Amino acid sequence: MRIHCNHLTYRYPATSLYVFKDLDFNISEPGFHALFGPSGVGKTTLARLLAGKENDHSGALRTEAVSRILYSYNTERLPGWASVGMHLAGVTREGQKNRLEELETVFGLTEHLDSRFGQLSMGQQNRVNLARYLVQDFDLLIMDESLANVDEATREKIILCIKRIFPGKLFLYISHNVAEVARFCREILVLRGVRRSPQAISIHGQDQTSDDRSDAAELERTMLEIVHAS
Amino acid sequence: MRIHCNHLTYRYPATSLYVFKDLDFNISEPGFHALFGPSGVGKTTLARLLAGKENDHSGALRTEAVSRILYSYNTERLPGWASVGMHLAGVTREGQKNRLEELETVFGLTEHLDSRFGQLSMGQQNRVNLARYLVQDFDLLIMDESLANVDEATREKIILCIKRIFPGKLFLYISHNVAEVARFCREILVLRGVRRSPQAISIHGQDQTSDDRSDAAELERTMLEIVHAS
Amino acid sequence: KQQKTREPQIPELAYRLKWVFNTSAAGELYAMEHGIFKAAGLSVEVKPGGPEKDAIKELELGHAQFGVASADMVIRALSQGAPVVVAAQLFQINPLQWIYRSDRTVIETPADLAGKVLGVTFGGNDETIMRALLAKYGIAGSEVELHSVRYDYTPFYQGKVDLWPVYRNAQGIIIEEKLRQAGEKAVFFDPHGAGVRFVANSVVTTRDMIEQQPEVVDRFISALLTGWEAAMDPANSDETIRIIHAYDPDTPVDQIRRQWAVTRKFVKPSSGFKIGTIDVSAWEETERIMVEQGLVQKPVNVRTAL
Amino acid sequence: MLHKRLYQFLIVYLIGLSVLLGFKYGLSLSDYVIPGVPMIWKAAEGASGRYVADTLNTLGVAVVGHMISIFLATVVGILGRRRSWAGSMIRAAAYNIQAYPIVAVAPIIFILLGDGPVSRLLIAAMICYFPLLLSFMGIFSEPVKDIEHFFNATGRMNWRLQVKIRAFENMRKLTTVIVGSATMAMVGTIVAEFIAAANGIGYSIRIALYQSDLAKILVALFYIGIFTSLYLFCLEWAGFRIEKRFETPKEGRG
Amino acid sequence: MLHKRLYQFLIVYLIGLSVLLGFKYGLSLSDYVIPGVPMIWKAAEGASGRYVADTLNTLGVAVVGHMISIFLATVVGILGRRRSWAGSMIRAAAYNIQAYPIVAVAPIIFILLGDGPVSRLLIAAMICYFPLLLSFMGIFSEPVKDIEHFFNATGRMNWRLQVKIRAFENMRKLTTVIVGSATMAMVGTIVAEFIAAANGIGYSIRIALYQSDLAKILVALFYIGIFTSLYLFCLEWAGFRIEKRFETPKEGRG
Ligand SMILES: Nc1ncnc2c1ncn2[C@@H]1O[C@H](COP(=O)(O)OP(=O)(O)OP(=O)(O)O)[C@@H](O)[C@H]1O
Ligand SMILES: Nc1ncnc2c1ncn2[C@@H]1O[C@H](COP(=O)(O)OP(=O)(O)OP(=O)(O)O)[C@@H](O)[C@H]1O
Ligand SMILES: [Mg+2]
Ligand SMILES: [Mg+2]
Repeated sequence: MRIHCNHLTYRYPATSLYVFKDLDFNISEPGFHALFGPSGVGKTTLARLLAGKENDHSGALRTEAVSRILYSYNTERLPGWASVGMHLAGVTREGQKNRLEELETVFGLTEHLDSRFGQLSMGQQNRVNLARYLVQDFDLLIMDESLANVDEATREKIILCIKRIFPGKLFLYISHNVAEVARFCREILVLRGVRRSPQAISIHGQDQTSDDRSDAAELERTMLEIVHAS
Repeated sequence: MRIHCNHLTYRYPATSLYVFKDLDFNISEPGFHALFGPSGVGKTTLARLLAGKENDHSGALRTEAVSRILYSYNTERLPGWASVGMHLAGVTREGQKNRLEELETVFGLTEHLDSRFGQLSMGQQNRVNLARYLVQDFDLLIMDESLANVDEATREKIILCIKRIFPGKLFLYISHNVAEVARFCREILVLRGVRRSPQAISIHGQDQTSDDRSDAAELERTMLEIVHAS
Repeated sequence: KQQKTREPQIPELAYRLKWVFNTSAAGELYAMEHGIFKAAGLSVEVKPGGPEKDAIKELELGHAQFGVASADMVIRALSQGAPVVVAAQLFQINPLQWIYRSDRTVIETPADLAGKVLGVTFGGNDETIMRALLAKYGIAGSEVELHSVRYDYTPFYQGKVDLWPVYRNAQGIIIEEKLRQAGEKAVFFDPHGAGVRFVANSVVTTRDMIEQQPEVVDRFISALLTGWEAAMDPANSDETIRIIHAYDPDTPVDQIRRQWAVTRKFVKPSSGFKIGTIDVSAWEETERIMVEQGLVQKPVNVRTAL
Repeated sequence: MLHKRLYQFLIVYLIGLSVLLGFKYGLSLSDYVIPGVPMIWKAAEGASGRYVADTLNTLGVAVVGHMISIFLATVVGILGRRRSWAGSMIRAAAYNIQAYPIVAVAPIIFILLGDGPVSRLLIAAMICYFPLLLSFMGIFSEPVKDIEHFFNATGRMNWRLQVKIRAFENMRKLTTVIVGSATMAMVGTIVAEFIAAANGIGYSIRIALYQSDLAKILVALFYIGIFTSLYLFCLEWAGFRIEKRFETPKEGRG
Repeated sequence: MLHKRLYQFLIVYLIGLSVLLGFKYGLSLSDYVIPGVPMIWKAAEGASGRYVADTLNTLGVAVVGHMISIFLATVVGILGRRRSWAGSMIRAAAYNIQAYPIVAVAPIIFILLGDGPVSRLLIAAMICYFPLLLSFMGIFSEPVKDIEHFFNATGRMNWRLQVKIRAFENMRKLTTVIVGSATMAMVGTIVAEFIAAANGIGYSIRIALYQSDLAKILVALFYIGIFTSLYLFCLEWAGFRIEKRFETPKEGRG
């Protein structure tokens, strides 16, 4: 499993500014990786390019041994005609019912399964949306600020749960929380903007699999590394 | 300037679960305050009650010496028929043009003023939206995750800028970032859910006005206090 | 336009026809094309009519000074207090007849109508005429089937209806021709011949016109009738037909020629006949029929309006 | 709400009537041009019974025609929603058919379908369906990205789901159009009766027109207005119930 | 795109014609029920010149009527968008007026306005404006909360801004409806000519009808289709330009 980017150049149609110019990077193992960088640097754009939702780029952006890519983002909505519980049940793949229940519990959704999507708080909406992606068939799941409106404690639980359940899949987690990506992510691809060289730096995260906070110094170092890079 | 809440009880129409039951709290000075708590606890609901966008509550929720309340949130949009620069200029109050320019600079928007709102990244949209509220006439501005999709560095700059420019106004900042509210906010009202007593706890934040990180231990203590409360 | 202001003494008159320009307006068109109105010192605008046009209403509203209306409209208007006056009667024989295929339907005497499917426009004067016919020949309503007629002929073409009402001098010619081209033979059933005299198109104006500008009315009517006499003169037939075709390009010339011949029979039944003569007894019969059928509440004494 | 609708109709009707009567008495026109109050009253007395029956007859056909139109517009709207050649072909067909005035097409319909109730219904539906179609087309062809993305991405999207999503998100617009188009259904039926049928209020209007009996037409318009208002009210009430149902779902999952 | 529209029209027209002719030859109906190809051809040769002129005449009126309808629908849609009593009164008036079939109202219009071009235009506009109104009403009455909140909260909202926001957010639906209603404008004008005017293609159709000349009607429908397609194309193109303009604004602020 690999994501491979070589001389990627892109700008939005009918605009003059490039989002990427000769961007190179490599993600070569499964795991919970992060896509990081200041607002407006192009994280969403890169994610959408990967998911095939934007086109007309030049250069190579390829995946290997990754056949199903899913892209989720935080402002997605569920249809309003049924409760979220029914929707979740409806879109769950055969044989994943148990997994769905597990996710509902960890994500703190059990009490809200009877509500319509529009009646949920923003963070609840985030979690419901992410949960349904996790019961799909995927190799790479891009989470574009999918947990942006969830509190830190819940987010931590969710990330650890995902890492535990899907050790062999590729995740690309977009978040603005330095501490979080430093602690839980394996590789952190820091986008730095089209004017800097290199445009992207890869940093090794702590890739923690439990919530023990033993190695505070290590974490601090990674965080600094990320902050300096971006 | 004061926000005063006494025995506030509320549930959404036609639902059976209470969001608040006999909630009491007090915010008695101007400043940059936070509203904090886990996802789904009722932050948005409280904010909307304050702004008069939800009604039918029982108990008292009153403000004193606060005549103009504005409520901003992160999924607001600007109309698409003109560039964001023109919109911002159009809604700026007389005599606030300089302030608008200052905000545009600090918020990192200058390069994007010619774009339509729909062409901005999410964090850019957040910032544009918040900027227009700051050039209005207000006593209390509620920022409901208004910076949720902005990176930490920019967010820090923005918060410090707001605190510097508007020392005499009341802010209620809703965010899921513990470190941030602990560092920059004056009072942190932690909502704990309807089943716990007391339902809300007020915690003194560090209320920093610059980005020096000298007092790391103090900060750590405040953070722990918040985490334990919530 | 400039002439208007310089010679304001020329009366400007609007004349509303009952139907669109066709052979039934031969006299009007002739008079217009040959400057007969102008020669009489009148400026006349001849306006085509149509199903939604009601000349009598326009007279009262001042949109027109003269118009063409059928006798039943006149009588109905009189019964409702409209100040309408008949100035001339153009058709001596009502051109409304029923077409039928002689190879399928045999009508030798009016009594043969019994058992047939008869097309009538409910509410129209053909219904009135047909009911008068049926009453006259003692045919009960249960002995015939009345079929509602609308503007397309499909039920007749498809043989669902035996007799279909047409204006003998207009659609009659056209439909007859169509059937002939398809190898079928069409003939007409004529109520007038069967003794029901129901007056058709007449020239109407208002009481005010007659009282206040009697001289204009005289000039107009005599110019109009001059036009009609000329149009019906066989010597002018080619010219008349040319004029009609100019206004009614959708009808081929040879059909107009036949329409013209039929029209002549209705308008000028004999060579010495003076076109425009009001057949008072026919009007009274018309009124009687309408009163009998309850179409007007009480007699209007139509004679006073002629 | 029903009261309100009826009041409103009465106000509109009376305003219209006053304008007409104002004309009449202002220009002192005869009863033949514009009937006076006594004549209208007499016409009302004489014709009310029949006209109420006729209007109900028409309303019945209109309701069926309305349903057919909604169905037709939904089908065409769904087929025509795509930006593909086929979609635009269907749109073209729908538009082209509509571009032919019913008065010109009616004879062809009679030839093909005879002049039974089917033709009457078809004409009514044709007149009413197009306004529906236009809105449906607009609604069905516009993606609701934030909802549809998931279903597209996971290969779950099918046309039924897509239509359901778009319809649901635009429920209020849809109900506005459906309720409003009820009046078109009524009009369509009346026009169909006017040109073709041998019963219904449209047929009565035609007869009144032939007899230039404006008084009767005014009476007919009165009943048309009353019953249309009633039908609109029913539809609005149903729409209101549906909206309600989805706004405040019941607690407790079975 | 123009080619496409015309091709599509031709296909639709030819399909319709084939069905008719299929009927004719299938049931061996005679020429007076359904005209054969030679007859249609002859009618086309004979009448084309006049019919093209007539159709252009009609199109001219239709375009003006369409503009008036758009204007009318916008005004009524704006006034009727509120959920207040006044709003619902205006809606009621708009609906009630529409509920009266044009065939019944036309005589009254002619009495009041005479039979000049004004009546023709008014009838055309009345037929075309209602479908527009329905959509406009739906669109204008539904808040776009995420955009409107700021303006409401800061006291900046006025009706013009509100309408602008809602119209802009529903641009695509609006263009669909406006483009589509062009065919209604055409139909409305034809119907008005049919019942009242002395020129235009509607008048020619009436004459052909009373002469029972289906061949000519088919020719008229052909030209109506052609020119309606042209008009639709122009509108679609304009709508496309407008959409484009807002999708990809120019860089660089003056
Ligand atoms: N549709 C568009 N058309 C033109 N420019 C766009 C469009 N979408 C995004 N951009 C621009 O491209 C750049 C990258 O945007 P992108 O959304 O990828 O940023 P991001 O890293 O996801 O930011 P954020 O963290 O704020 O979501 C931004 O400067 C933005 O203004
Ligand atoms: N319109 C609604 N109808 C019914 N219940 C609602 C509605 N909106 C919110 N709720 C419920 O009220 C509770 C509080 O919601 P609220 O949006 O205030 O939470 P929040 O603290 O803002 O959460 P978040 O941080 O996720 O935005 C939640 O449990 C939510 O499900
Ligand atoms: Mg983004
Ligand atoms: Mg919230």
